[in-house]
Amino acid sequence: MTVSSTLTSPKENRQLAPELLLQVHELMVKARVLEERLITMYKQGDGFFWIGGPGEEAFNVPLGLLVHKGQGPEFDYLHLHYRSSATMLAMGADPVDSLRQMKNTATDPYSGGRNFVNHYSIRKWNVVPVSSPIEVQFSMAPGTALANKRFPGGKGITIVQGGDAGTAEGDFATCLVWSSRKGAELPVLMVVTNNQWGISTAYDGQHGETRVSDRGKAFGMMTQTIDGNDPESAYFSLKAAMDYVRTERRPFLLEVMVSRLYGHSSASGANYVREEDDCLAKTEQKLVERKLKTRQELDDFRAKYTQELLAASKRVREEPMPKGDDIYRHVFATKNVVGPQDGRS
Amino acid sequence: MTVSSTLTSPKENRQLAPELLLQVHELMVKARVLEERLITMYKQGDGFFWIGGPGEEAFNVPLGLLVHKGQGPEFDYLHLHYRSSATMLAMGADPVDSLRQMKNTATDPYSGGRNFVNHYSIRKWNVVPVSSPIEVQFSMAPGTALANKRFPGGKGITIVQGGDAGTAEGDFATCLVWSSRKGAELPVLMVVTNNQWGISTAYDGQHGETRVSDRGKAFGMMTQTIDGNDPESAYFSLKAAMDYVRTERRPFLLEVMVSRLYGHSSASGANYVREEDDCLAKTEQKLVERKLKTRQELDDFRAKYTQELLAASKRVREEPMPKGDDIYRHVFATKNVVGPQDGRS
Amino acid sequence: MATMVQAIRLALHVGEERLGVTDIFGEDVGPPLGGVFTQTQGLKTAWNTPLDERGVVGMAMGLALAGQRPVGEIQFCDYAFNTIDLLKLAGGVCWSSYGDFNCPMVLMTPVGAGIRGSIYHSHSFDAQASRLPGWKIVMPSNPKDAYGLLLSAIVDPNPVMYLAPKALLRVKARPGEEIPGEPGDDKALSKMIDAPLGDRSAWRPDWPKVEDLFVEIGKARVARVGRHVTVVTYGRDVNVAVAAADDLAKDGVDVEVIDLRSIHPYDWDAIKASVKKTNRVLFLNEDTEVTNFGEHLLRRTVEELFYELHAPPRLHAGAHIPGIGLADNLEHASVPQKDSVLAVLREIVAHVP
Amino acid sequence: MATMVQAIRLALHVGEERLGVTDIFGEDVGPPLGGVFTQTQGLKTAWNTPLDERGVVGMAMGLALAGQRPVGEIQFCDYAFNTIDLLKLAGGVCWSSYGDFNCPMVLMTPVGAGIRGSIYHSHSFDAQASRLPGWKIVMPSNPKDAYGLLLSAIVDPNPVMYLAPKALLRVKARPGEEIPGEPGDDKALSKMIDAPLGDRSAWRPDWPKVEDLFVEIGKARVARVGRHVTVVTYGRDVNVAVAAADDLAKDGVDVEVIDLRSIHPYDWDAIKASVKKTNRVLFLNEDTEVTNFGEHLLRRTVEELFYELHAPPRLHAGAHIPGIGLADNLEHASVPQKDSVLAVLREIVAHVP
Ligand SMILES: Cc1ncc(C[n+]2csc(CCOP(=O)(O)OP(=O)(O)O)c2C)c(N)n1
Ligand SMILES: Cc1ncc(C[n+]2csc(CCOP(=O)(O)OP(=O)(O)O)c2C)c(N)n1
Ligand SMILES: [Mg+2]
Ligand SMILES: [Mg+2]
Repeated sequence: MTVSSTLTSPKENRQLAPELLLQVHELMVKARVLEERLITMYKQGDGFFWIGGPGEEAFNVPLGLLVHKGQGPEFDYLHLHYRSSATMLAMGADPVDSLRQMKNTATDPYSGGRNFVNHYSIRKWNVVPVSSPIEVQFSMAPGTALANKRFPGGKGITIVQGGDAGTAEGDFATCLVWSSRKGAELPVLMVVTNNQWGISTAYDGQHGETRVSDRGKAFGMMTQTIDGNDPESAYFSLKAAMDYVRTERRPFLLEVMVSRLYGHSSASGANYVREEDDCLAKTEQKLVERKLKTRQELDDFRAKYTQELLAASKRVREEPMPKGDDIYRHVFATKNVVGPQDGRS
Repeated sequence: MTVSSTLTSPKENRQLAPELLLQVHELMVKARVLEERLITMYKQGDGFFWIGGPGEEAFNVPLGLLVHKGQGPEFDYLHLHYRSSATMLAMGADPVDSLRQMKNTATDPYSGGRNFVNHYSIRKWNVVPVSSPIEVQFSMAPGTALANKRFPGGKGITIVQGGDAGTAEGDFATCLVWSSRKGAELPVLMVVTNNQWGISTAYDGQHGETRVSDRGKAFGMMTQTIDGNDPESAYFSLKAAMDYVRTERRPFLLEVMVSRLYGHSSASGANYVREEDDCLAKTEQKLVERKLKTRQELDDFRAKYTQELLAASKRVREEPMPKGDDIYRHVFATKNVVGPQDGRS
Repeated sequence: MATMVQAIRLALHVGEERLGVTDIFGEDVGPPLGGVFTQTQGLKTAWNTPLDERGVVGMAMGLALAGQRPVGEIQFCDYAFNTIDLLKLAGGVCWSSYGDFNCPMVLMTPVGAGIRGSIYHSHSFDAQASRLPGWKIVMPSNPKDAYGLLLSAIVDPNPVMYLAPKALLRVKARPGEEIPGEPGDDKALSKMIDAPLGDRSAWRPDWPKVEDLFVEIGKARVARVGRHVTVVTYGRDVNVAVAAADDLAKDGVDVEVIDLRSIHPYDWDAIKASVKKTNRVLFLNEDTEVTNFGEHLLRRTVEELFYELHAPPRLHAGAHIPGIGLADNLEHASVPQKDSVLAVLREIVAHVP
Repeated sequence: MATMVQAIRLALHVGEERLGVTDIFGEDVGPPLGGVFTQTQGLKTAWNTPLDERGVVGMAMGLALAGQRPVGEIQFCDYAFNTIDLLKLAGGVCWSSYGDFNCPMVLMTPVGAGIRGSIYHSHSFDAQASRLPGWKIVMPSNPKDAYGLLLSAIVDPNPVMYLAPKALLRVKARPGEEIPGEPGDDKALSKMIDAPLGDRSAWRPDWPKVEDLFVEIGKARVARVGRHVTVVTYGRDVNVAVAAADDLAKDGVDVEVIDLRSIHPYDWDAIKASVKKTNRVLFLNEDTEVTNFGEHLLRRTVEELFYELHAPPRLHAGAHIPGIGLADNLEHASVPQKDSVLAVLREIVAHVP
């Protein structure tokens, strides 16, 4: 495999099989339309805050498709960012659940109406709870990776994802240190989705590194920086990196250059940013060029799905809201749902 | 200057002028004898805990001699480790003050009998308070360095020093990140004194990096790993690194390979470790070979100084101890001693 | 009449111009945004830091030790919990060095619920802050105090933590809460010091000539005079308490509300005088209720004023749960609301000794 | 009779052998040292981590989320203050995910003064820990409870913090405090499970067959029965309180000492029953006294038992200063000592209602 600190090397300009590319595209559309629906819900007062991942679909969909999905250490663990909706959809999550979290209904399966949208928790797929504090997932990832590593004959790995600005937190260094200890390397794929922003703060001026991925080198880690706006090269690079981690049981630091298509969050307006590359538009152009879809088909598909989600959002409005006395629920777990019931082996 | 990640490059095998080498040696002896006195005090019940720097003198003495000493941002700031006694002596500290801190007398000028030995605070020389939590000094260093940098025409730099194991803390990464921001680089000399141990934990097995200094490279920093057991090469390498930081106003990460001659601290027995290189023995051998001193002269000097400190420790025993009601003193400062009195400019 | 955000900005401006402030910094504190609540727009020493709260606190400490006058910001107090060791260290600089060094830094951070901030934008920090010996802790409840406390914080030789109640940041001053020298007209003030929407690269603020006003750290304010029961509170809950008091006045119950303003050192004399007068007291705040700062005040009240009390002193605080949930009902049930304050006050007043 | 350190080691051994413990880790926890207090010597799953407390807590969380049974250690609680955000996160895993995940980890850390540990080896952590909703917090005062609480902590489905009173670690059990199955003879036990000095590479422990003993989390223990005044305490101060009580007995004063054992959830029924009996109460602990966990207990006592009290309830705790000074006099003046406890108890008992 190619490991480099430069953007996509030529041999990764391979093409996906048409069916796979079409599948990726469909999921990209669904993810984009979902985020647009969430933004609209926010703007219409059906939720208090929006944050999400429009602009990252070309990378996040392949990630969701390539995950070795299931519960327990023989499967992949995911420590995700709040921009990972496309990964969730690619894994098979129900977009209506995201509408529920947006509207903070009692039916929100990820947090019971407690957390912001795009803060998932799906135990059956090893998606550990997403939390708002930036970068803490990088301190936890070595733990699930150690469980992966010691599972007999296991191929499960840990994938941890965060933004570029967040790499300044000590937790990013913690993950580098703990996953690369000589003789005790861990199967962690560290993913930095670099959109060149932390809220209003530009990448330039805050980083001494030219490439974030270079930070892995001192630790003897494989590293690569890739273009996250093209689903095909993203798919191949990601697959190569995952295969390496899966097979070698060693860490890999992957930096992915992505777009932030609707700004940071609803706090910054959540409006479409024309200056950024739109991976969905680029992918659709490809499909048209390769004659896999016509413009009309593409527009119809998107319109149809947009309608579906609009209808779903109306239904979600009617779902029950959490009650006040619910706040004390689940402060303590009464049983062990993540492992053997009482810890006895 | 030479910047490399290998041990001392040949051109650094230059010799110090005899007077300077003799001065370095004298300070090395004084530092060693002081630490031995502190250890004996501990063993005889004249103090509760010992930790210090025997084995690091060949590097720490040159550091103390090369500091641009004084108060305020035009001078160097020092954020030291608890093994920096030789640096303090080279700067001109009174060894008796260390005996006082060991014995936690009220006369201890560094902490009034509150802190462990080798936890200095000397405002008049910009030696900021040494504290026990490992690596926090690396989070503070960028702050004094920014003050250094903005002092008009200033040549003052910030020197921050810690051990090898401590580099696993996020604070070490914080210093790398904050001091190398492009366009906002800071004049910080980051020193890692690598004795290959963190208490009982060996370097091997805890580090993915072959050299700690490599961690600076991703940040575009100058880096070097040097032999800290030879005062001459240490002096030249250190001087070159300091000159670079002073002149270029940019950071430098210097890793110094040193010995831990009496184990971690009194908690691990504080006995001489024969397996480790002894920089003082090596330096004395040099002096004899270069005919700068005879063995007899060396032994006499050491014996004389040992006597002096023994006598001093007896005097310190008679000094007053802190009173219980002293605990509330200095919880709050009543005036600003580090800057303009009430902050008004 | 300035909002609290404008008051903070004006105080920082005075800090830069007249009180030696050298650095105002934190995540998104510098241009172009000037703070997620616009509190640092247009300030000449404001700059953006890396996304690293430990670095922000460390930078402030280093600058302070080097005799600068730093004002650091943690974007939300919810993100300060990985820096408690550094905060303890800063609070111990003077004590540990036996007075050799002091550490004159200000750390600002928005606190509290009330904006549907969900689990990680609703935390309180007063209990935690009160456990940091060596720090002074202040928390304004209106724009004038926000201004005056910040000026005092800046000139103090100790580390001072400035807790800004998030829910009050955009609330305008009421009559009597003017900052001396601010233009009478809101629109005029906004035009002078609020950055325009869109491209701001050419914008410069036109600062009004505001005057010095130092609200002494450690001095409370009687927010409402009353005879029957005392509420000791601060920040956002001052308004809640006053609103509840106004309601109770209709029932002939006369509530005194003490706005503590400083959490440490706190104004014990003010509390004592009021409790001696009313003989009944409620300690009110939003922080979680186990090991809560109000419990400290209650303990001291019991130790020193036991026989003055005509009813058991009470605490009304936030629920002891891991966070504040997003949905309306969850947030309401998690921190005191006017209704719940009314209910507790009614119980206290109804109590027959 | 085992010491507390041996009791902890035996419990961890049982954890590894019978309760599914997969990892025991922290700085210097693995071979060759086996813990700075020897508490993890000879354990088959013990390993050394990098010097990074955030990594230790993160590792424990990750392992727990993956269904493992981790026991992490922070070498001294003084070094846990940079992990409070992670601790809060661990406490919120179940609640934030609405029960989807739980986080069955144990975090051990030595706490408290009494060994001349100076500023950074003398901290308490009980007040801080009590502010972490979602955590269970325990603190033994003798080897038997140390053993039984640790077994309970290990099998609990929640994060449990295990605070080990540093000053008691090497104190031997008293009669009645045996661990079921431990060899009666101290020397025999030491020979079996204490690593030899010098080279240990070939050493293997010879574990005695100790039995299960689960001390229920949330249940207090009456350490001394009495009628005149109640002391509610835990950890090292249990012994201090009992010693003070023995002294007071000579004056005819009969002190009841409640050893809380669990700080959260705590045994309110036990406190209530005792206070109803004695009508006088002292809350005693070493942590700094402003926003102290004892103040929470005192507040609840006042709210629920006001008219049962024949004297103002009291708190006796550590001084509100940045650290504990090294010199004898400084340490003594900073945390409760037998004499100061006696003095406060005398005041409470002398109080005429
Ligand atoms: C510890 C912490 N500090 C601050 C914040 C506030 N905050 C939320 S998102 C964000 C910027 C994150 O930037 P980056 O890591 O690049 O991720 P991106 O949003 O660009 O994907 C900040 C500062 C936070 N959530 N957590
Ligand atoms: C934050 C923190 N964690 C743990 C400790 C306990 N401790 C004291 S020294 C030490 C090892 C330090 O090793 P290193 O950084 O290599 O420095 P050295 O002592 O070898 O010079 C540890 C773990 C501490 N003082 N601070
Ligand atoms: Mg970003
Ligand atoms: Mg070392």
